[in-house]
Amino acid sequence: MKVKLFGMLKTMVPGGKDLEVVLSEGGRVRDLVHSIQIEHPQVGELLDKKKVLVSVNQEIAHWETMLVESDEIALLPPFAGGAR
Amino acid sequence: MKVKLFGMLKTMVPGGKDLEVVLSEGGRVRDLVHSIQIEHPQVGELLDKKKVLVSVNQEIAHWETMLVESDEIALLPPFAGGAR
Amino acid sequence: MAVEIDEGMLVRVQQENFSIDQELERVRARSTRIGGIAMFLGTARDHSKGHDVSSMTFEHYEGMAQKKLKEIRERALQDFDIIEALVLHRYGPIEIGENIVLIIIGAEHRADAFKACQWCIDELKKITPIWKMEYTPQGDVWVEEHP
Amino acid sequence: MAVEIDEGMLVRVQQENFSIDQELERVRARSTRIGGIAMFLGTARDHSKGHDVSSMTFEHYEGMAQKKLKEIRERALQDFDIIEALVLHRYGPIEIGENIVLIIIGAEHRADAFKACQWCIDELKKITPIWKMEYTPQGDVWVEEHP
Repeated sequence: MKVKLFGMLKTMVPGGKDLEVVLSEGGRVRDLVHSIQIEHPQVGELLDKKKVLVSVNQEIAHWETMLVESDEIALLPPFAGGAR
Repeated sequence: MKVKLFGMLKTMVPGGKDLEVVLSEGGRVRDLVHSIQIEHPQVGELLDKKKVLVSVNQEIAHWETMLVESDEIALLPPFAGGAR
Repeated sequence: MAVEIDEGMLVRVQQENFSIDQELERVRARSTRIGGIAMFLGTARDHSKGHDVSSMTFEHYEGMAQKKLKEIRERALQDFDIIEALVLHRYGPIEIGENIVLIIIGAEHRADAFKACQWCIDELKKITPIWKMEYTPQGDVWVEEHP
Repeated sequence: MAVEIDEGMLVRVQQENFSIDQELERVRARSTRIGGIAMFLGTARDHSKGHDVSSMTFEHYEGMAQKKLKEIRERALQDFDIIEALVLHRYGPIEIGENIVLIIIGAEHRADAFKACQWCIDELKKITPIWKMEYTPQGDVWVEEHP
Protein backbone atom coordinates (compact mmCIF):
# COMPACT_ATOMS: atom_id res chain seq x y z
CA MET A 1 0.00 0.00 0.00
CA LYS A 2 1.06 3.62 -0.56
CA VAL A 3 2.35 5.63 2.38
CA LYS A 4 2.34 9.43 1.92
CA LEU A 5 5.37 11.36 3.17
CA PHE A 6 5.52 15.01 4.17
CA GLY A 7 8.08 17.63 5.10
CA MET A 8 11.48 16.41 6.21
CA LEU A 9 10.54 12.75 5.63
CA LYS A 10 10.77 13.18 1.88
CA THR A 11 14.42 14.13 2.21
CA MET A 12 15.09 10.85 4.05
CA VAL A 13 14.05 8.37 1.37
CA PRO A 14 15.65 7.85 -2.05
CA GLY A 15 13.79 9.80 -4.70
CA GLY A 16 11.83 11.74 -2.07
CA LYS A 17 8.59 10.10 -3.16
CA ASP A 18 5.81 8.34 -1.25
CA LEU A 19 6.63 4.83 0.00
CA GLU A 20 5.21 1.61 -1.35
CA VAL A 21 4.85 -0.94 1.46
CA VAL A 22 3.57 -4.51 1.23
CA LEU A 23 1.26 -5.37 4.09
CA SER A 24 -0.04 -8.87 4.81
CA GLU A 25 -3.75 -9.35 5.46
CA GLY A 26 -4.89 -8.39 8.94
CA GLY A 27 -1.89 -6.11 9.33
CA ARG A 28 -1.83 -3.30 11.87
CA VAL A 29 -0.07 0.09 11.98
CA ARG A 30 2.57 -1.65 14.11
CA ASP A 31 3.36 -4.03 11.23
CA LEU A 32 3.51 -1.17 8.74
CA VAL A 33 5.93 0.69 10.99
CA HIS A 34 8.04 -2.46 11.28
CA SER A 35 8.27 -2.82 7.48
CA ILE A 36 9.30 0.82 7.15
CA GLN A 37 11.91 0.45 9.90
CA ILE A 38 13.64 -2.32 7.96
CA GLU A 39 13.79 -0.49 4.65
CA HIS A 40 14.20 3.10 5.92
CA PRO A 41 15.93 3.01 9.31
CA GLN A 42 16.16 6.83 9.50
CA VAL A 43 12.40 7.18 9.14
CA GLY A 44 11.94 4.19 11.42
CA GLU A 45 13.87 5.86 14.21
CA LEU A 46 11.61 8.94 14.10
CA LEU A 47 8.56 6.68 14.20
CA ASP A 48 10.02 4.84 17.16
CA LYS A 49 10.62 8.08 19.04
CA LYS A 50 7.02 9.11 18.25
CA LYS A 51 8.34 12.22 16.52
CA VAL A 52 6.53 11.09 13.42
CA LEU A 53 2.87 10.10 13.70
CA VAL A 54 0.94 7.75 11.45
CA SER A 55 -2.43 8.82 10.10
CA VAL A 56 -5.02 6.44 8.74
CA ASN A 57 -7.74 8.01 6.62
CA GLN A 58 -6.66 11.46 7.79
CA GLU A 59 -6.87 10.75 11.52
CA ILE A 60 -3.93 10.09 13.82
CA ALA A 61 -3.80 6.32 14.39
CA HIS A 62 -2.63 4.11 17.25
CA TRP A 63 -0.11 1.38 16.52
CA GLU A 64 -2.81 -1.24 17.12
CA THR A 65 -5.15 0.15 14.46
CA MET A 66 -6.03 -2.52 11.86
CA LEU A 67 -5.35 -1.64 8.24
CA VAL A 68 -7.08 -2.59 5.02
CA GLU A 69 -5.69 -2.15 1.51
CA SER A 70 -7.92 0.85 0.74
CA ASP A 71 -6.80 2.90 3.77
CA GLU A 72 -5.10 6.22 3.14
CA ILE A 73 -1.87 6.14 5.14
CA ALA A 74 0.52 9.03 5.82
CA LEU A 75 3.55 9.68 7.98
CA LEU A 76 3.37 13.07 9.67
CA PRO A 77 6.46 14.84 11.01
CA PRO A 78 5.96 17.50 13.74
CA PHE A 79 3.56 20.17 12.51
CA ALA A 80 4.77 23.71 11.96
CA GLY A 81 1.78 25.64 10.71
CA GLY A 82 0.69 29.02 11.94
CA ALA A 83 3.19 31.53 13.22
CA ARG A 84 5.34 31.48 16.32
CA MET B 1 -13.97 80.41 33.39
CA LYS B 2 -15.43 78.09 30.79
CA VAL B 3 -16.26 74.51 31.76
CA LYS B 4 -16.66 72.06 28.87
CA LEU B 5 -19.51 69.57 29.08
CA PHE B 6 -19.76 66.19 27.34
CA GLY B 7 -22.28 63.46 26.74
CA MET B 8 -25.27 63.32 29.05
CA LEU B 9 -24.17 66.46 30.93
CA LYS B 10 -25.20 68.66 28.01
CA THR B 11 -28.76 67.46 28.37
CA MET B 12 -28.78 68.57 32.01
CA VAL B 13 -28.12 72.27 31.57
CA PRO B 14 -30.33 74.82 29.84
CA GLY B 15 -29.20 75.33 26.24
CA GLY B 16 -26.92 72.30 26.41
CA LYS B 17 -23.84 74.50 26.12
CA ASP B 18 -20.61 74.70 28.08
CA LEU B 19 -20.85 76.35 31.51
CA GLU B 20 -19.48 79.77 32.44
CA VAL B 21 -18.36 79.75 36.08
CA VAL B 22 -16.86 82.62 38.05
CA LEU B 23 -13.95 81.49 40.20
CA SER B 24 -12.24 83.66 42.79
CA GLU B 25 -8.44 83.88 42.81
CA GLY B 26 -6.70 80.90 44.39
CA GLY B 27 -9.73 78.75 43.78
CA ARG B 28 -9.51 74.96 43.67
CA VAL B 29 -11.46 72.28 41.83
CA ARG B 30 -13.48 71.91 45.06
CA ASP B 31 -14.65 75.53 44.78
CA LEU B 32 -15.54 75.12 41.13
CA VAL B 33 -17.59 72.01 41.95
CA HIS B 34 -19.31 73.98 44.72
CA SER B 35 -20.31 76.78 42.32
CA ILE B 36 -21.67 74.27 39.84
CA GLN B 37 -23.63 72.46 42.57
CA ILE B 38 -25.46 75.65 43.41
CA GLU B 39 -26.44 76.56 39.87
CA HIS B 40 -26.88 73.07 38.42
CA PRO B 41 -27.89 70.69 41.24
CA GLN B 42 -28.39 67.75 38.86
CA VAL B 43 -24.82 68.02 37.57
CA GLY B 44 -23.67 68.71 41.12
CA GLU B 45 -25.12 65.44 42.34
CA LEU B 46 -23.19 63.44 39.74
CA LEU B 47 -20.00 65.27 40.70
CA ASP B 48 -20.68 64.50 44.35
CA LYS B 49 -21.14 60.80 43.63
CA LYS B 50 -17.89 60.87 41.61
CA LYS B 51 -19.79 59.65 38.57
CA VAL B 52 -18.55 62.73 36.77
CA LEU B 53 -14.84 63.55 36.90
CA VAL B 54 -13.23 66.95 36.51
CA SER B 55 -10.30 67.34 34.13
CA VAL B 56 -7.84 70.22 34.24
CA ASN B 57 -5.73 70.70 31.13
CA GLN B 58 -6.83 67.30 29.84
CA GLU B 59 -5.81 65.33 32.92
CA ILE B 60 -8.16 64.01 35.59
CA ALA B 61 -7.87 66.38 38.57
CA HIS B 62 -8.22 65.97 42.32
CA TRP B 63 -10.60 68.26 44.16
CA GLU B 64 -7.65 69.99 45.79
CA THR B 65 -6.03 70.94 42.48
CA MET B 66 -5.49 74.72 42.27
CA LEU B 67 -6.96 76.49 39.27
CA VAL B 68 -5.86 79.48 37.26
CA GLU B 69 -7.94 81.43 34.76
CA SER B 70 -6.16 79.93 31.73
CA ASP B 71 -6.83 76.31 32.73
CA GLU B 72 -8.89 74.15 30.40
CA ILE B 73 -11.64 72.61 32.53
CA ALA B 74 -14.05 69.87 31.56
CA LEU B 75 -16.65 67.68 33.27
CA LEU B 76 -16.40 64.06 32.13
CA PRO B 77 -19.27 61.62 32.52
CA PRO B 78 -18.44 57.87 32.55
CA PHE B 79 -16.57 56.93 29.38
CA ALA B 80 -18.16 54.63 26.84
CA GLY B 81 -15.65 54.33 24.05
CA GLY B 82 -14.61 51.09 22.42
CA ALA B 83 -16.97 48.17 22.17
CA ARG B 84 -18.39 45.92 24.85
CA MET C 1 17.68 50.89 8.32
CA ALA C 2 15.17 52.97 10.28
CA VAL C 3 11.81 52.94 8.53
CA GLU C 4 10.04 56.29 8.35
CA ILE C 5 6.89 55.93 10.40
CA ASP C 6 4.42 58.75 10.91
CA GLU C 7 3.57 58.22 14.58
CA GLY C 8 0.55 60.47 14.24
CA MET C 9 -1.07 57.91 11.94
CA LEU C 10 -0.69 55.19 14.58
CA VAL C 11 -2.98 56.97 17.05
CA ARG C 12 -6.09 58.61 15.63
CA VAL C 13 -9.57 59.76 16.48
CA GLN C 14 -11.43 60.27 13.22
CA GLN C 15 -14.91 60.47 11.77
CA GLU C 16 -14.22 58.47 8.58
CA ASN C 17 -14.36 54.72 8.39
CA PHE C 18 -11.06 52.86 7.97
CA SER C 19 -9.70 49.85 6.08
CA ILE C 20 -8.09 47.19 8.23
CA ASP C 21 -5.73 46.18 5.40
CA GLN C 22 -4.52 49.75 5.13
CA GLU C 23 -4.01 50.17 8.88
CA LEU C 24 -2.23 46.83 9.02
CA GLU C 25 0.30 48.08 6.48
CA ARG C 26 1.36 50.84 8.88
CA VAL C 27 2.14 48.24 11.56
CA ARG C 28 3.86 45.70 9.30
CA ALA C 29 5.97 48.46 7.76
CA ARG C 30 7.73 48.83 11.11
CA SER C 31 9.75 45.62 11.04
CA THR C 32 10.31 42.33 9.25
CA ARG C 33 10.73 40.80 12.69
CA ILE C 34 6.96 40.86 13.18
CA GLY C 35 5.56 37.32 13.17
CA GLY C 36 2.33 37.67 15.15
CA ILE C 37 -0.29 40.39 14.77
CA ALA C 38 -3.24 40.52 17.16
CA MET C 39 -6.13 42.80 16.31
CA PHE C 40 -9.30 43.91 17.96
CA LEU C 41 -12.10 45.51 15.98
CA GLY C 42 -15.14 46.85 17.81
CA THR C 43 -18.28 47.14 15.71
CA ALA C 44 -21.72 48.65 16.32
CA ARG C 45 -24.16 46.04 17.65
CA ASP C 46 -27.91 46.29 17.08
CA HIS C 47 -28.58 45.31 20.68
CA SER C 48 -27.44 46.64 24.03
CA LYS C 49 -28.43 45.62 27.54
CA GLY C 50 -31.72 44.08 26.45
CA HIS C 51 -32.91 46.76 24.07
CA ASP C 52 -32.62 47.29 20.32
CA VAL C 53 -30.29 49.92 18.95
CA SER C 54 -30.88 51.47 15.54
CA SER C 55 -27.68 53.51 15.34
CA MET C 56 -25.28 55.44 17.55
CA THR C 57 -23.11 58.52 17.80
CA PHE C 58 -19.76 58.90 19.51
CA GLU C 59 -18.61 62.17 21.01
CA HIS C 60 -15.01 62.74 22.07
CA TYR C 61 -13.06 65.35 23.96
CA GLU C 62 -10.85 66.68 21.16
CA GLY C 63 -7.25 66.81 22.29
CA MET C 64 -7.64 64.81 25.48
CA ALA C 65 -8.95 61.74 23.61
CA GLN C 66 -5.92 61.75 21.30
CA LYS C 67 -3.61 62.31 24.28
CA LYS C 68 -5.00 59.28 26.12
CA LEU C 69 -4.79 57.02 23.06
CA LYS C 70 -1.17 58.13 22.62
CA GLU C 71 -0.49 57.25 26.26
CA ILE C 72 -2.01 53.81 25.71
CA ARG C 73 0.20 53.13 22.69
CA GLU C 74 3.32 54.29 24.50
CA ARG C 75 2.63 52.26 27.63
CA ALA C 76 1.89 49.18 25.54
CA LEU C 77 5.22 49.56 23.71
CA GLN C 78 6.98 49.96 27.05
CA ASP C 79 5.26 47.27 29.11
CA PHE C 80 4.87 44.44 26.59
CA ASP C 81 7.35 42.66 24.35
CA ILE C 82 5.85 44.05 21.15
CA ILE C 83 7.15 45.92 18.10
CA GLU C 84 4.33 48.26 17.08
CA ALA C 85 0.86 49.30 18.20
CA LEU C 86 -1.93 51.16 16.41
CA VAL C 87 -4.96 52.61 18.20
CA LEU C 88 -7.83 54.15 16.29
CA HIS C 89 -11.31 55.30 17.37
CA ARG C 90 -14.09 56.86 15.31
CA TYR C 91 -16.47 59.61 16.37
CA GLY C 92 -19.72 60.95 14.95
CA PRO C 93 -22.69 58.93 13.68
CA ILE C 94 -22.09 55.20 13.19
CA GLU C 95 -24.52 52.72 11.65
CA ILE C 96 -25.10 49.15 12.89
CA GLY C 97 -22.33 46.81 11.77
CA GLU C 98 -19.85 49.62 11.15
CA ASN C 99 -16.36 49.87 12.64
CA ILE C 100 -15.92 51.82 15.88
CA VAL C 101 -12.48 51.06 17.26
CA LEU C 102 -9.38 49.25 16.06
CA ILE C 103 -6.30 48.02 17.92
CA ILE C 104 -3.45 46.37 16.01
CA ILE C 105 -0.40 44.94 17.80
CA GLY C 106 2.64 43.59 15.96
CA ALA C 107 5.06 41.41 17.92
CA GLU C 108 7.64 38.72 17.28
CA HIS C 109 5.47 36.17 19.03
CA ARG C 110 1.73 35.86 19.32
CA ALA C 111 1.33 35.53 23.09
CA ASP C 112 2.76 39.03 23.63
CA ALA C 113 0.62 40.44 20.82
CA PHE C 114 -2.58 39.06 22.35
CA LYS C 115 -1.73 40.26 25.85
CA ALA C 116 -0.97 43.80 24.67
CA CYS C 117 -4.05 43.93 22.44
CA GLN C 118 -6.40 43.01 25.27
CA TRP C 119 -4.71 45.43 27.62
CA CYS C 120 -5.05 48.29 25.10
CA ILE C 121 -8.78 47.88 24.54
CA ASP C 122 -9.44 47.44 28.27
CA GLU C 123 -7.39 50.54 29.04
CA LEU C 124 -8.98 52.52 26.22
CA LYS C 125 -12.40 51.97 27.77
CA LYS C 126 -11.12 53.09 31.16
CA ILE C 127 -9.24 56.28 30.36
CA THR C 128 -10.34 57.67 26.99
CA PRO C 129 -12.86 60.53 27.04
CA ILE C 130 -15.29 59.19 24.46
CA TRP C 131 -19.05 58.90 24.95
CA LYS C 132 -21.73 56.96 23.14
CA MET C 133 -25.32 57.91 22.44
CA GLU C 134 -27.56 55.05 21.36
CA TYR C 135 -30.71 55.59 19.33
CA THR C 136 -33.32 53.12 20.57
CA PRO C 137 -37.09 52.65 20.13
CA GLN C 138 -37.39 54.01 23.69
CA GLY C 139 -35.52 57.19 22.79
CA ASP C 140 -31.94 58.44 22.67
CA VAL C 141 -29.70 57.38 25.56
CA TRP C 142 -26.22 58.43 26.57
CA VAL C 143 -24.55 55.20 27.56
CA GLU C 144 -22.82 54.87 30.89
CA GLU C 145 -20.53 51.91 30.56
CA HIS C 146 -19.50 51.98 34.20
CA PRO C 147 -22.59 53.15 36.06
CA MET D 1 -33.65 36.16 8.45
CA ALA D 2 -30.94 33.50 8.03
CA VAL D 3 -28.04 34.97 6.12
CA GLU D 4 -26.64 32.72 3.39
CA ILE D 5 -23.12 31.85 4.45
CA ASP D 6 -20.83 29.65 2.41
CA GLU D 7 -19.21 27.63 5.21
CA GLY D 8 -16.52 26.46 2.81
CA MET D 9 -15.20 30.01 2.60
CA LEU D 10 -14.80 30.19 6.38
CA VAL D 11 -12.21 27.40 6.48
CA ARG D 12 -9.60 27.41 3.73
CA VAL D 13 -6.11 26.27 2.87
CA GLN D 14 -5.00 28.23 -0.16
CA GLN D 15 -1.91 29.35 -2.02
CA GLU D 16 -3.04 32.90 -2.81
CA ASN D 17 -2.66 35.80 -0.43
CA PHE D 18 -5.82 37.20 1.18
CA SER D 19 -7.28 40.57 2.14
CA ILE D 20 -8.22 40.94 5.79
CA ASP D 21 -11.02 43.40 4.93
CA GLN D 22 -12.53 40.86 2.55
CA GLU D 23 -12.31 37.98 5.05
CA LEU D 24 -13.76 40.21 7.76
CA GLU D 25 -16.83 40.80 5.63
CA ARG D 26 -17.60 37.07 5.69
CA VAL D 27 -17.62 37.12 9.50
CA ARG D 28 -19.55 40.38 9.95
CA ALA D 29 -22.15 39.19 7.44
CA ARG D 30 -23.21 36.53 9.92
CA SER D 31 -24.95 38.78 12.43
CA THR D 32 -25.60 42.36 13.49
CA ARG D 33 -25.19 41.12 17.06
CA ILE D 34 -21.42 41.06 16.60
CA GLY D 35 -19.76 43.76 18.69
CA GLY D 36 -16.25 42.44 19.22
CA ILE D 37 -13.98 40.90 16.58
CA ALA D 38 -10.64 39.44 17.60
CA MET D 39 -8.16 38.57 14.88
CA PHE D 40 -4.82 36.90 14.66
CA LEU D 41 -2.61 37.27 11.62
CA GLY D 42 0.61 35.30 11.41
CA THR D 43 3.25 36.75 9.08
CA ALA D 44 6.60 35.51 7.80
CA ARG D 45 9.46 36.72 10.00
CA ASP D 46 12.99 37.21 8.68
CA HIS D 47 14.44 35.56 11.76
CA SER D 48 13.90 32.24 13.49
CA LYS D 49 15.67 30.68 16.46
CA GLY D 50 18.77 32.80 16.06
CA HIS D 51 19.24 32.53 12.30
CA ASP D 52 18.17 34.66 9.34
CA VAL D 53 15.39 33.48 7.09
CA SER D 54 15.15 34.69 3.49
CA SER D 55 11.81 33.08 2.64
CA MET D 56 9.77 29.96 3.37
CA THR D 57 7.47 27.35 1.90
CA PHE D 58 4.50 25.65 3.55
CA GLU D 59 3.43 22.15 2.62
CA HIS D 60 0.09 20.73 3.74
CA TYR D 61 -1.66 17.38 3.70
CA GLU D 62 -4.47 18.11 1.26
CA GLY D 63 -7.77 16.97 2.71
CA MET D 64 -6.59 16.33 6.25
CA ALA D 65 -5.44 19.95 6.72
CA GLN D 66 -8.87 21.25 5.68
CA LYS D 67 -10.55 18.66 7.90
CA LYS D 68 -8.58 19.76 10.95
CA LEU D 69 -9.24 23.45 10.35
CA LYS D 70 -12.94 22.64 10.02
CA GLU D 71 -12.80 20.78 13.34
CA ILE D 72 -11.15 23.79 14.95
CA ARG D 73 -13.87 26.15 13.71
CA GLU D 74 -16.65 23.83 14.86
CA ARG D 75 -15.18 23.26 18.30
CA ALA D 76 -14.62 27.00 18.73
CA LEU D 77 -18.27 27.70 17.86
CA GLN D 78 -19.36 25.02 20.32
CA ASP D 79 -17.05 25.73 23.24
CA PHE D 80 -16.96 29.53 23.27
CA ASP D 81 -19.68 32.17 23.39
CA ILE D 82 -18.98 33.43 19.87
CA ILE D 83 -20.99 34.00 16.72
CA GLU D 84 -18.65 33.20 13.86
CA ALA D 85 -15.12 31.96 13.23
CA LEU D 86 -12.91 32.01 10.15
CA VAL D 87 -9.70 29.98 9.84
CA LEU D 88 -7.40 30.37 6.87
CA HIS D 89 -3.88 29.07 6.16
CA ARG D 90 -1.69 29.54 3.10
CA TYR D 91 0.61 26.99 1.50
CA GLY D 92 3.38 27.24 -1.06
CA PRO D 93 6.19 29.82 -1.20
CA ILE D 94 5.80 32.83 1.09
CA GLU D 95 8.04 35.89 1.19
CA ILE D 96 9.17 37.72 4.34
CA GLY D 97 6.41 39.96 5.69
CA GLU D 98 3.65 38.12 3.85
CA ASN D 99 0.52 36.65 5.45
CA ILE D 100 0.61 33.00 6.52
CA VAL D 101 -2.41 32.36 8.71
CA LEU D 102 -5.55 34.26 9.71
CA ILE D 103 -8.08 33.65 12.47
CA ILE D 104 -11.12 35.92 12.80
CA ILE D 105 -13.63 35.53 15.64
CA GLY D 106 -16.85 37.52 15.85
CA ALA D 107 -18.64 37.62 19.20
CA GLU D 108 -21.08 39.80 21.08
CA HIS D 109 -18.40 40.69 23.60
CA ARG D 110 -14.68 41.00 23.27
CA ALA D 111 -13.50 38.73 26.08
CA ASP D 112 -15.07 35.68 24.39
CA ALA D 113 -13.67 36.71 21.02
CA PHE D 114 -10.12 36.95 22.40
CA LYS D 115 -10.34 33.63 24.24
CA ALA D 116 -11.59 31.76 21.18
CA CYS D 117 -9.05 33.42 18.88
CA GLN D 118 -6.11 32.38 21.05
CA TRP D 119 -7.47 28.88 21.42
CA CYS D 120 -7.87 28.52 17.64
CA ILE D 121 -4.32 29.48 16.76
CA ASP D 122 -2.88 27.35 19.57
CA GLU D 123 -4.97 24.38 18.45
CA LEU D 124 -4.14 24.96 14.79
CA LYS D 125 -0.45 24.60 15.56
CA LYS D 126 -1.09 21.40 17.48
CA ILE D 127 -3.33 19.43 15.14
CA THR D 128 -3.06 20.77 11.59
CA PRO D 129 -0.82 18.83 9.19
CA ILE D 130 1.13 21.74 7.76
CA TRP D 131 4.92 21.93 7.56
CA LYS D 132 7.32 24.79 7.03
CA MET D 133 10.61 24.86 5.16
CA GLU D 134 12.80 27.86 5.88
CA TYR D 135 15.44 29.09 3.44
CA THR D 136 18.43 30.28 5.47
CA PRO D 137 22.04 31.21 4.69
CA GLN D 138 22.96 27.83 6.24
CA GLY D 139 20.68 25.97 3.84
CA ASP D 140 17.07 24.85 3.63
CA VAL D 141 15.56 23.50 6.83
CA TRP D 142 12.29 21.74 7.54
CA VAL D 143 11.12 23.33 10.76
CA GLU D 144 10.16 21.15 13.69
CA GLU D 145 8.08 23.36 15.92
CA HIS D 146 7.80 20.73 18.65
CA PRO D 147 11.07 18.83 18.56
